Amino acid sequence: MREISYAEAVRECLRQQMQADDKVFMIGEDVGLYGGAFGVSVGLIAEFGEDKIMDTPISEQGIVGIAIGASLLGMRPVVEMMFSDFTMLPLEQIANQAGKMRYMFGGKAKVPIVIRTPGGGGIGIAAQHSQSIEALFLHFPGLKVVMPSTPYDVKGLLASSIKDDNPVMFFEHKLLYPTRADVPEEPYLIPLGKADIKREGSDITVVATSFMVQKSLKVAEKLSGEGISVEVVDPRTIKPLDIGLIAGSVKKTGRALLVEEACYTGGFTCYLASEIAKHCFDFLDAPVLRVTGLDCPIPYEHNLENAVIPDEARIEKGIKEVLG
Amino acid sequence: MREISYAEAVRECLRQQMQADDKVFMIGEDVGLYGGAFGVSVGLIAEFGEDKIMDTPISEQGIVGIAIGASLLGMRPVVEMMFSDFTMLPLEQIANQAGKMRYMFGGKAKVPIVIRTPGGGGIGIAAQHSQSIEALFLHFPGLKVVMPSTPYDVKGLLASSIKDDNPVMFFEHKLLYPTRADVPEEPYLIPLGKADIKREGSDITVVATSFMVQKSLKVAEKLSGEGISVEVVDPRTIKPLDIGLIAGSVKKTGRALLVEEACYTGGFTCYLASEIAKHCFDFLDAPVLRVTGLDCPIPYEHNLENAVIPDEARIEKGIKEVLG
Amino acid sequence: MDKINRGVLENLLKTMLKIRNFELAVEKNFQLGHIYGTAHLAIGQEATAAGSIAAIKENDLITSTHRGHGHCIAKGADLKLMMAEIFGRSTGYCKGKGGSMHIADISAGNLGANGIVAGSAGIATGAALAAKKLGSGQIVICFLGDGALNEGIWHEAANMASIWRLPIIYLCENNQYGMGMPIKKATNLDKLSDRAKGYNIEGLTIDGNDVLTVYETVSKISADVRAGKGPVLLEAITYRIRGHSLRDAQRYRPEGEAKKWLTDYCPIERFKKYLIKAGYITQPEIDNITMKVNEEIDAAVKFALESPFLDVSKVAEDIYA
Amino acid sequence: MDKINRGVLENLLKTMLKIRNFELAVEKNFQLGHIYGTAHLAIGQEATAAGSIAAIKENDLITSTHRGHGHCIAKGADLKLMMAEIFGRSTGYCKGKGGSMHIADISAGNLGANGIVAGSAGIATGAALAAKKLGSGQIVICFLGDGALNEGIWHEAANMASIWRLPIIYLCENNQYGMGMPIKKATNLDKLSDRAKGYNIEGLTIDGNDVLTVYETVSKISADVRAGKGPVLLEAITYRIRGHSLRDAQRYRPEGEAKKWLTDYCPIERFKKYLIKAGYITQPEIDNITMKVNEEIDAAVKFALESPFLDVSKVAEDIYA
Ligand SMILES: Cc1ncc(C[n+]2csc(CCOP(=O)(O)OP(=O)(O)O)c2C)c(N)n1
Ligand SMILES: Cc1ncc(C[n+]2csc(CCOP(=O)(O)OP(=O)(O)O)c2C)c(N)n1
Ligand SMILES: [Mg+2]
Ligand SMILES: [Mg+2]
Repeated sequence: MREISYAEAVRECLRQQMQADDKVFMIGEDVGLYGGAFGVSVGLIAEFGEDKIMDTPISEQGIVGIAIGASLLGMRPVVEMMFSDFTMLPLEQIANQAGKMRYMFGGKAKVPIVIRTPGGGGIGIAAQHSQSIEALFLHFPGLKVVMPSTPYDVKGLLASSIKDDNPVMFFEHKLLYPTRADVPEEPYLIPLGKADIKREGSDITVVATSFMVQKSLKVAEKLSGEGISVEVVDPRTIKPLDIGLIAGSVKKTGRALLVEEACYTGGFTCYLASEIAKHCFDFLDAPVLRVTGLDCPIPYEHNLENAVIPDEARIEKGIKEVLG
Repeated sequence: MREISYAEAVRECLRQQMQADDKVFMIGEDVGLYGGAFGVSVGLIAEFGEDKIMDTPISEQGIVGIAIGASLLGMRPVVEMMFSDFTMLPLEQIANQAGKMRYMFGGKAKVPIVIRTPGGGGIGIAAQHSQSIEALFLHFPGLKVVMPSTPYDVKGLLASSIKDDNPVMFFEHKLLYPTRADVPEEPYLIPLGKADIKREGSDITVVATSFMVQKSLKVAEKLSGEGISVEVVDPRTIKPLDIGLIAGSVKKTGRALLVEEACYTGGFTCYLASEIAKHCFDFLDAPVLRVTGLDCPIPYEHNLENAVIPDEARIEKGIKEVLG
Repeated sequence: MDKINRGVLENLLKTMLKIRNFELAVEKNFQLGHIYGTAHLAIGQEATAAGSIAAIKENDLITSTHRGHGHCIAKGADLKLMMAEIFGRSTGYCKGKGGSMHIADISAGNLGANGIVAGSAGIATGAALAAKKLGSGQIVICFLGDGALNEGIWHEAANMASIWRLPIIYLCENNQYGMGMPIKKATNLDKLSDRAKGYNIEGLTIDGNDVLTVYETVSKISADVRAGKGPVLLEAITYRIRGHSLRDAQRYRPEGEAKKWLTDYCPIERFKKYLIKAGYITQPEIDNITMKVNEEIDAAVKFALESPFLDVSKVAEDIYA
Repeated sequence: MDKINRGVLENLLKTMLKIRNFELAVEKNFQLGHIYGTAHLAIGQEATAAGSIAAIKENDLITSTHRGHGHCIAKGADLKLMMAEIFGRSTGYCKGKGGSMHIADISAGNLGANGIVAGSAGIATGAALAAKKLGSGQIVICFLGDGALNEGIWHEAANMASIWRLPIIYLCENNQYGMGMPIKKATNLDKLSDRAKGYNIEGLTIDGNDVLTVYETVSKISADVRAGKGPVLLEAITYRIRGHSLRDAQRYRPEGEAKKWLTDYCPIERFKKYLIKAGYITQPEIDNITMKVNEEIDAAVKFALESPFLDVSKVAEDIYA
């Protein structure tokens, strides 16, 4: 195995899936020569040509609509939305068309599309390019929502997403792209709907998503020096949600802290908290707390931005608060 | 006081606010001669003319954008989105422009727009015309979200929304339009952010929104015959949320059932449940349960539709389950 | 006009009659309380669906709108399964889960009605892209109302169809109104097909109530489109005889306007007259066709009425593949 | 060309120099590590902002884009407050909360840059509607990139502006690229102003690197627009000399293309030559103007560097009015 970056793992997966199945193609703004705003697809157009790596005009609703239509004829489009914020524009097509078509048509359609998009803040590009809005898509039946936190996970989850016959929202994270780790060269699948224990522990369960998994792991490491044993669970797919594994961990530790980057009100961890309350009521030794982004648009300036997004200090404080 | 319908109460409020302030105007699809898909604005065009009751092409993004621009110059547009499902189309303009403008501009803009829209199912018009998607808007800072459940509330809350200097999402409900109750003729305000105890009780707190308030009240009435005392709380505005009043009620009763029409995963009551868990942990005698729509697109056929949307039987069962 | 084969003419008439009488049956059964919900009738617009779909191949594709019964019938749908769907029965195209606004038959090339105005503009364009990628030779007709051309997604899709020269016809049925909004107030255009100029594609406006004009125009342009000459915006002028939906008080249109269109420009009566006058068909033959059509519709209503509703235990099935 | 007053000419030059040198200062300070985040520079496009805004009245309105510094400067912004914003300081236009992509000065008629391509198309149109309703006599310039014309919301807004004859100019700065996408691949049009035909509004294409052409064209059409003749789509041909943003590897454009535009068509050099040749101004006078501009920019950088960041305790203020 070699170490590659999260961005490289995405690219490798795209390459392998396109090689394996000629129904798979990429479509999006500047995915071609530009290589995507974060360089994820650099080089693929030279390898696969304009037919498989389709640069589009700046037309998000149309792009998603086109992907849906192509998928009805058996293609497997992988859409890139340049920033996850822009998924608000084609929301109707994603949630109201792709997500509901099979149901509305009485089970007679398949819409195998993947919409890859980078979420999150941290690079100083302010309120319209830094949001974490995956929770919107949780609320719509028919969709799956994936949030990989490591190079290994991103490769296997993207492969499963591309092979899935349902529309999948696939949230990458800007700050994860450069992170590096061991990733097998050959293709592999990580099933959608399986959470992963990223670190075992016994005193408290921290459930975190996307880049917050990395921050939580750092805090867990630090606290182990203070004799606190933190279990870090990564749901990996927030829809479908592996509540079984998560609840199992919380029952074991009796305490839970939920960490996400999105705004406090209405984030994924609201749902998660209510599920934990339901499944673990008699096992909880303390209230479930949430560490999240503030209910505030992401500001431009670096220190302000850092004040909105959860940092290690807030995660540590949250853990200690739950531990009482 | 006379009895008028919820739809009439909306119309009366619009009339009074337009009479009182010439910056207020209506804009939307078929709000003019057609009178709106649910007849809410019937007659207003004759009274106020095309300048104040503006019929538009079918262009939801453009309509909201135009309302925002007009509001920056001091106008107070009241937009009608014909079905709440269609608010997905201008989501970017609502959440990303209207909701964030003031913040992004360092506190130097006001965006006083109201977007009125009917949500909910029950009339057999299937998956793309029957959704309850208010939770989407909860997640965005800068917005307010109002969900009136009675003719009295809708008039006072709409007046406050129109006078508010922030973008307000105002969710009416198709099945509430014909419901009738006493409503004062003169204009009055109900402040945004104040919940209302619709029925006092001591055994359990039922927090319900929109049409579910009416269903919950019926169940409460029925159960009072069985000696069960149900307190029904209506948040009225789900953002800002009057958690003080709600938590007070839950602390008093020790038990809570949350009822909403939206899909189970990611609905408003997820957030509410997590807040109650946080604020009332030591006061809860049982897990907080949620009665919600199924995680299923709204089907066309009547019995199927009724199976997806919470009915009185499910609310009653939920109450009894929480009571143990 | 080139000589058209009698079978084609008869089929055009038959399809139009099917659409008209199907819609009348829907209307009647709504009034009888057999249909819950709503539907949008294509009465008066039969020629656009019948003429255009007759001009393309069986394996070609369509996307439809909220006013979709006509397109569906012209594409060869089984009236029984359609009626059952509108009646909300488990035997319908969508098991009662979709209803009038969501009928689809993907394997038969009908990629679906749509509850969202212009909601299928991108989908149709994507189907055309896939057809091109797959080299299947299929073309797509994307049906749209006049109002739909004002939706942003149509603009985005039409532009991409233009740059990629996709095999698609955007067939705009200009029935004069989008709900209560006259198209003359909703755009500043004499001809909606002028929108084509913004994408450098062909734009045409035709009499959409003359089924032969529709048939011949689509025959011609579909050949061009299939040959890779790029998309076309075809505006067919027609008129919506009934209200917008089954529940429309029709406060917005001048008294008598609909009646005038029905008496003066009814696509079916015009075509019958033409066929008889030109000696293609006799009145008794028309009566015979009408009778057969009505039998089929009656059978569809009977099938629908006798079909069971889906068991509610199955309500949450069919969400994920 | 009508005789233009010398003051106007001098101001056009001065504004262009301000824009150019402001952008160069931004670029330099980014390289020096004083700017976190990113910015989109208008180098090469100075003539469109300077010429158009000089041609409208002070109380007229503009909306801008992600590439907004030039529009902002031409609308009379205080360079100190702009630079401070880009440096993320509390003294900036938005207290550091908005940054380069969100600078606005509503009271001065700049309704804001926008991070969303075409995100301001509707907003600008609504401002024009309000101006009309209020009878204020104001008009609006809605700046858009070439790529922005492919967004649905622009289509929707342009149609409404047309039907309501709103006082707005959609000024499309065609700088040849939307990020890495050549506009020739993103549309099938020779002239983007042909999009106007789809709305029955006036469409014009001009040399956007000739500041006098821009000034005179906008002078003329703004009078028409103000008089109620309805919206105009004005395409100004220009070129983006730098990369899309401060972080662009520029894999997509031919070597030398940018250089050629800068040497052959630089709007500033062209205008200087013209002014000198026509005897409006001398080189020493130009040097003097340049010096003053640079002093102002240096002062702005100094102001920005010396300004404090906002206290993080204030981060969640300014959300609600
Ligand atoms: C996005 C969206 N906006 C509004 C509606 C409500 N609506 C349904 S049909 C219709 C009118 C459509 O007009 P047109 O496209 O001309 O089709 P027609 O009904 O005349 O066949 C409207 C406004 C909708 N379904 N979807
Ligand atoms: C809705 C949306 N899609 C994509 C982007 C990413 N993006 C920012 S600028 C840009 C290119 C815009 O091109 P153009 O309109 O020509 O303006 P220019 O950058 O050339 O000034 C893109 C794709 C965005 N900000 N918003
Ligand atoms: Mg119409
Ligand atoms: Mg450009």
